[in-house]
Amino acid sequence: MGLLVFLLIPVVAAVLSAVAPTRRDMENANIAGFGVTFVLALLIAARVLRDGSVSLWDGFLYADHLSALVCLLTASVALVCSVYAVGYLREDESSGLLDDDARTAGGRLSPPVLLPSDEHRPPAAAKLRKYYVLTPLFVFAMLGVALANNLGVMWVAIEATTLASVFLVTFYGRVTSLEAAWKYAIIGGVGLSMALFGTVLVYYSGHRVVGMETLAGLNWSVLAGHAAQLDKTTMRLAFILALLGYGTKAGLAPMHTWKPDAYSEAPAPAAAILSSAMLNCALYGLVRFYILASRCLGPEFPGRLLLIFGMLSMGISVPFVLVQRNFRRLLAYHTIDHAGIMVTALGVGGKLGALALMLHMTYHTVAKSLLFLCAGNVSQHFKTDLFDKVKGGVIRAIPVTGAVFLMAMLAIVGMPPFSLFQSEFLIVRAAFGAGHYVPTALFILFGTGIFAGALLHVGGMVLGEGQTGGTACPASAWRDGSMLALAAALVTMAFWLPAPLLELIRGAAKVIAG
Amino acid sequence: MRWELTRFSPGGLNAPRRARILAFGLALAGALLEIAAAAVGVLAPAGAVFSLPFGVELFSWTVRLNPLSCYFNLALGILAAAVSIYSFGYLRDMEGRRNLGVLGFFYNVLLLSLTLVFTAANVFFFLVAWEVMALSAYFLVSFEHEKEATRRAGTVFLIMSHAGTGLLLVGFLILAQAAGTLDFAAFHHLASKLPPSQQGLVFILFFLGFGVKAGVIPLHVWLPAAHPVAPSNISSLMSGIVIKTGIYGMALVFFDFFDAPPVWAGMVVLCAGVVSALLGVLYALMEHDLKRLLAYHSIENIGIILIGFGAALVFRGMGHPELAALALIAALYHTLNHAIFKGLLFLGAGSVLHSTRTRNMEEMGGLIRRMPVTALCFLVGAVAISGLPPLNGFVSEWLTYQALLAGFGSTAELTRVAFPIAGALLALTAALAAACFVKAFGISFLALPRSEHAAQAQEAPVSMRIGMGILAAGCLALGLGATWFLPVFDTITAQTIGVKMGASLTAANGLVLTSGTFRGGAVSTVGMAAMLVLLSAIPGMFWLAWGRRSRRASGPTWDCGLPGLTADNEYTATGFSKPIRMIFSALYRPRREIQADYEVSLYYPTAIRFESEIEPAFEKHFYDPLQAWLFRFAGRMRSVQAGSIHAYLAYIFVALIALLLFGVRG
Amino acid sequence: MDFLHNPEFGDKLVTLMAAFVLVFQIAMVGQRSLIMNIRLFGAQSFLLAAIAAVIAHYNHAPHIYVAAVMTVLVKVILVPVLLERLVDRIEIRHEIEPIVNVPLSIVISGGLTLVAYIVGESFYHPETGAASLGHNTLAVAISVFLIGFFMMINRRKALTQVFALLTLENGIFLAAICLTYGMPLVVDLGVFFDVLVAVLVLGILVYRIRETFESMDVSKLRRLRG
Amino acid sequence: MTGAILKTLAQLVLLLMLAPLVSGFIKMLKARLQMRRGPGILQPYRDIHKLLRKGMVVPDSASWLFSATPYVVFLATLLAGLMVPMAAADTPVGLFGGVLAVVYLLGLSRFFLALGGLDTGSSFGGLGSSREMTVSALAAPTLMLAVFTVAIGAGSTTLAQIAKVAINQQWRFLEPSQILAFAALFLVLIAETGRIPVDNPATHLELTMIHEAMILEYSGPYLALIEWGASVKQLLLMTLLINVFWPFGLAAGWSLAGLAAGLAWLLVKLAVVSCGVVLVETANAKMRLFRVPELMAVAFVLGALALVSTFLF
Repeated sequence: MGLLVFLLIPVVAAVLSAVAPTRRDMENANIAGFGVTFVLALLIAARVLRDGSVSLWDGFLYADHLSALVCLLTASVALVCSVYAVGYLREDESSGLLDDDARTAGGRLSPPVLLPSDEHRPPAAAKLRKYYVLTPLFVFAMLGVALANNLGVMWVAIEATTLASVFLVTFYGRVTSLEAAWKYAIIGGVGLSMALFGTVLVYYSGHRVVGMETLAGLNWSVLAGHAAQLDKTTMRLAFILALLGYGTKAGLAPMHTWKPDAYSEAPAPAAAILSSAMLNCALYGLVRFYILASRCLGPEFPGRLLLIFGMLSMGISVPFVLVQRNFRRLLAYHTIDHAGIMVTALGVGGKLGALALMLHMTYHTVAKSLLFLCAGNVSQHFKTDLFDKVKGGVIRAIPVTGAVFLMAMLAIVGMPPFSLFQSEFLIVRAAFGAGHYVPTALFILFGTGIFAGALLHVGGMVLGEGQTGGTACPASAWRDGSMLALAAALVTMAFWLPAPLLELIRGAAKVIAG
Repeated sequence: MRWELTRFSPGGLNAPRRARILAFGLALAGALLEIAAAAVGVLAPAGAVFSLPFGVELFSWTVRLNPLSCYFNLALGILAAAVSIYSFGYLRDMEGRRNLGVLGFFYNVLLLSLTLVFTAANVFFFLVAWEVMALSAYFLVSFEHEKEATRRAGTVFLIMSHAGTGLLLVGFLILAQAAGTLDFAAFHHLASKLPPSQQGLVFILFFLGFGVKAGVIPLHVWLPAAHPVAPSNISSLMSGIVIKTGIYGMALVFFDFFDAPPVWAGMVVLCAGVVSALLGVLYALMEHDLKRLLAYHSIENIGIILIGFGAALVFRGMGHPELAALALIAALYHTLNHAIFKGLLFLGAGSVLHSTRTRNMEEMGGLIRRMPVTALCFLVGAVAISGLPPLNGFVSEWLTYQALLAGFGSTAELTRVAFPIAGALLALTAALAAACFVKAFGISFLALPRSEHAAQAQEAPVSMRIGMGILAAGCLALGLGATWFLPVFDTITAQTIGVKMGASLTAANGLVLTSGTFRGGAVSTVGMAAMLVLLSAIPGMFWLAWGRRSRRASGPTWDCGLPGLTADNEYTATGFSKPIRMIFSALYRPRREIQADYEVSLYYPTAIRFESEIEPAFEKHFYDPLQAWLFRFAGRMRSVQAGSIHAYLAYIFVALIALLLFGVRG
Repeated sequence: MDFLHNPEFGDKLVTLMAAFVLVFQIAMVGQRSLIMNIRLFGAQSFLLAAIAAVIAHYNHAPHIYVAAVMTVLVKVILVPVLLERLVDRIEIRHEIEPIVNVPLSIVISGGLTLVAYIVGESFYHPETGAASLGHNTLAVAISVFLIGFFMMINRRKALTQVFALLTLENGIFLAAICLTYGMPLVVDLGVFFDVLVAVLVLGILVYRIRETFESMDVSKLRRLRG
Repeated sequence: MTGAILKTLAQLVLLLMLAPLVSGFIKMLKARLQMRRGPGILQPYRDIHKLLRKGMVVPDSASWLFSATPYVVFLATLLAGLMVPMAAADTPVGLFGGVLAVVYLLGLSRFFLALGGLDTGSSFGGLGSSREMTVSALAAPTLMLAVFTVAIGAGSTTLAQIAKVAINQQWRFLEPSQILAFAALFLVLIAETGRIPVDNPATHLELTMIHEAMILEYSGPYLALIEWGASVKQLLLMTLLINVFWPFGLAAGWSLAGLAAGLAWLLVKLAVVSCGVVLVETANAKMRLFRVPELMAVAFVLGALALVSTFLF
């Protein structure tokens, strides 16, 4: 029952926000909702640690270590971002960023029947409501991904994450946000249709083994139990399609193209959720398929494909990071890079690879969401996302943000002592140990390229004299508090990981590697 | 382990004075403890291993103390103590203008990470310490980040350092793979058990990886950029000890991980050493920025150290452990010596900078009168770095020559010709270094002040003078007391090569240093110093006989009859090195530009502007094109993301079809 | 009326209809009129519903009837109607302007069909006697999927991309009913719901793109680069 | 102990007394060769004596370093001289340093001399220092190669040891490698002692000066010390050259007869080398500064050939 409550809390928050009379009520509903979600995620994690797995409705909802970890990460990010969003959106509102709308700039046309009508409200309030309603729904869909045992339902949930987040991308209603949303929706749609095809094929490969016309025929836990008997040819095709499909959602190259657009257009807290929690969910889906495929076909076939995509993703992000002009897009390419890293870890496989993957997922979630929050601060202060216009000196203008930004950037490119170094070290160790010499070398090479780009741009932006004058954006305890909380978590993780969390991570790795 | 704990420092304190005193006071205390601990560790190796009580439990955060690490810690401790004292005064006038808490924080982090680099007991912890060191050095270098050049220098430094770490990582992975563990203890002589091709690869990876940090040419380009822009106390640490981490790493890999490396590997190191030494000093000669000049000399001295390493490697490969030990001792002794005198020189340059606000030697001059103590200390450092007796630089260079000399006689292959050639080029290097420091000291400190700042210069505060004085005394002590110090190396050579040389290196009750028993050669710095004192009786006698009665007057310098000698008549730094610039013009490819304004006739110019610069060969012919190519390539890659959704869909489509066919076939 | 109960006949019938699904798909590639395209889509969806019904009949799988009914409701009626209304409302030109010209598009579609058959071939295991409908329908499903994908690349207008996506989904649906006699009902419902919402969301976007850019041509959406 | 002191004193006296004589001899010989009468052979003694008694003028701009330089130059050179075998193969302070120490002690004296030149603030001082350091740097590798050749042959860098080994192989100097090494070292000698064609010790034309330019501002006793030091340096380099390559007559022990014979031989050999120097000086014109590297390159190649031919043939 706990699972259901856990899943429904964000829906309740969404409903409350939809009917809340004031902005403050919406904010409260969100924060309270995510707070409860977070606590429940902790409880579920504790139960999983105690019992091994939790399930509901004959295994329709199912949580093992892997799901519990993803839920916990999602809930944490959602909570921090909801706190941040309060400060962020208030600032946006007071600076008038929400007032104008692309639509008012274009020709006046009456909306079609399909559109929810918000014409009578001032645009700012409507936008805020949109944010506060959609974010919980988005989170709901992500939690659904992690908890759905049925692969079909999982697919539905992932599709739902896209649909819920499209309008977060269009939040500002700029011309470019429409463009980004369109690309996001179309590419995401195509990608997920491939995943659906893959899901159908998995069902097909399993229907003779586990019986048809039952819901359980698509249950992952059932399929995983019979993985060795599944039809091999079908499974190969199914894995390919699932890899392409969930890979699109995770932003693996060459399906990554929507990512920089969507991340740079969404409001900072939403981008933070997209780039950390949603990436985790997409990878989660991929991991589930990987487990089936590797148990059915052996780890060789899926591993090789994953390595190829991992290398491609890491490689493609290097030049874009090197010549990037927009810091939010820079972060997006970092996410592509890290998706590649995690997929590489998965492809390397084995106990070490799986452990590295789970550690990296945890660490990356913290660091990347922190980076987007910092980027949000910078872009609100300087009213731009371009390096050229910031002209350096962030550390002078907003010292705390600047320092944290640089620190998080160094963390994300795998600089010790920060924790991502530890997981990346494990990955290369595992890859090298498994005899993947060329991928290891490429991993290190690309890592250096990414590092160079990040240091060049972010170092140049944070340090320096900076420009004088300009209107400062007032400090906000909401924003800075949530940012500092994440920063503290990042620093702490470098030296200490709570034992239960490590236990959870190990458990998740065990789910993957058996 | 006790010194580790003192290194946690108070970053970001609001009261700048308290921050300064606390941070550097703690650093000083830590350094002193470290000297004590390292001295004990070197003399009585206990082989201690400690696990630090923190860190993610997946990895072991373990340190070990062995003679080699203690030796480097000793160098670190001495330098850190002097620099910490120096920093009290040096930073005083930055108070209020800059956040000294941050500086103190990273300064302490740097010291801590250096300690950990020298003591880390496994791959993981070593890499963590290594990168933290690079990172803290980056922040210290970028401390005055308002300047574009500073930021750029810091960025180049960190990027190159990181790339080097990548190479190290691969090397470590190969070893860890063979050992099945990450512990350094398991790597002992392991590399020599690998198949030959892997041995070569491991060697090259480590040499390049550590070479970046050490500043070996052609991996040096970050060094002359980064060292000068840092605050001078930091420059002193950077040149004194941070680049020595590369040397430590090489020592660890070449002499601990390898048993007997391939002979060609030693030759590679020897050649790299010669090239670095020679080119380093040649580039140094062309500088008139005092700190850049010193930075290039760091490259030179790293080259000298590598000559010793290379010789040791060749000897080891050929089965002459005693010779290898001699060469290793030479290299390690030079490492310590360089830490001391280069630290001293940078502190001296810092005092000058502190007082004249310029690093340009052409604007200094005459400082010997305004800053007598600084000048004297700088002179000691200059004599030491030029390898002149009886100071410490001479001792280690002498040992290096002896090793090279012994090498020729003890090996049979044609390659042995490399040793005398290396010796000859080392002599050239040393002579050029002397020329360079005549220029550096002569132009900066002697004759007339060349600018208003120089004329108004003030002697450095007491703490700075103490800091420099300690290191100057160190130069003297390590020079005169070499024979007493050298037994220290017994434990190190026993650990790495398995022989003890200390007893055969000294003779005559420890007054004379010999090159061991095989190929004779003796020198005594103490003896020389004593003789110099005794011999001064001769001019003393002359003075008693005639000089007392002679008249000593002071008058103007001969000015060719022009009215009055001014600073404009003095030889400039650029002028001083002109003959060398002309002689080595094939290397420098100098470019000069003379612009004369005249009113009446070309022969009576009213103003002349002279501009001369040399071509930075490695930057121009390798790094710049590489960078340009990279960015051009990256720029071209941008067309992948050109905004067309149709193209984006097509990528996925192609991937889909390719994978479908792949999935069916294979 | 024996054939009404002969599964073999059912298989043949389904294969035939599946072939027509493919024909419709290729016809959509060749068709220049937007409205005709939408109607072809409706017809294709109707064929799918018919296939579902046939399979339900011959295999005694009543839940597939539900899927068939849902298909008729959503894809044959609701979506085409919505799309046509949208077309009318935003008054775009009814001409489709493909990026690759029609003859070449048809040739490419043929090539894609070939690819699909190569892929489907590997599922042909006569010795096991499994999978009654076999590789043939799977090949058709993959063809429809690939051609739908190709149409998405080949169409400039936002709206045309949307229903190319829908035809692509039809391919998956074909595979689902032919290979596995449909997915579990919950999943089917979920999928249909998602399709509906996706159409809604995309519809809103199409509408707003039209408003903002005064054009539906998504190849003009090229501000976000690098 | 007393023996050592006596030996040291003896060699000191020999060095200090003989050095001006060699300089005078060279000057005289050169004058004769140029059909001039020239100064007497004892003129350098008279110069030094006079200078030591004269008063001096120290430039206003100079610091204490200017005053310290003559002492350092004089003492370091003298100490180096004590390490070189002169009449006997054994040297009084041979344990304190060998050929490397000699080279580096000369380097020390040059270092300070160059600083002293810069300290005056005059352009000539700087000019001289710059050229001196350049030329010496160019000579350094050749010098070291030659040192290596002899040291490797003897198996030691201790000069006494080198000389002893040389005594046992009296006719070795006729080997091609030794001749090449000798030639190389002779060229270095010319460069190091500031002789034509590298430098002109007699010039007072400012722009061609090297050594003289550095010491332009020195006068009185300071100048005496420097000039004396320079002649000691010349003597010790010559002695080094001859005793390493032509060790005839060098006393193996410290017997009086042996010493006398050694001294006689030394004088003869010095005279021969001086003749060589004079011949070179007379037959050549001073080179442009930027031709000097070519000469040094020749010397380097000679040295390298010497080394290679010693051990490869």
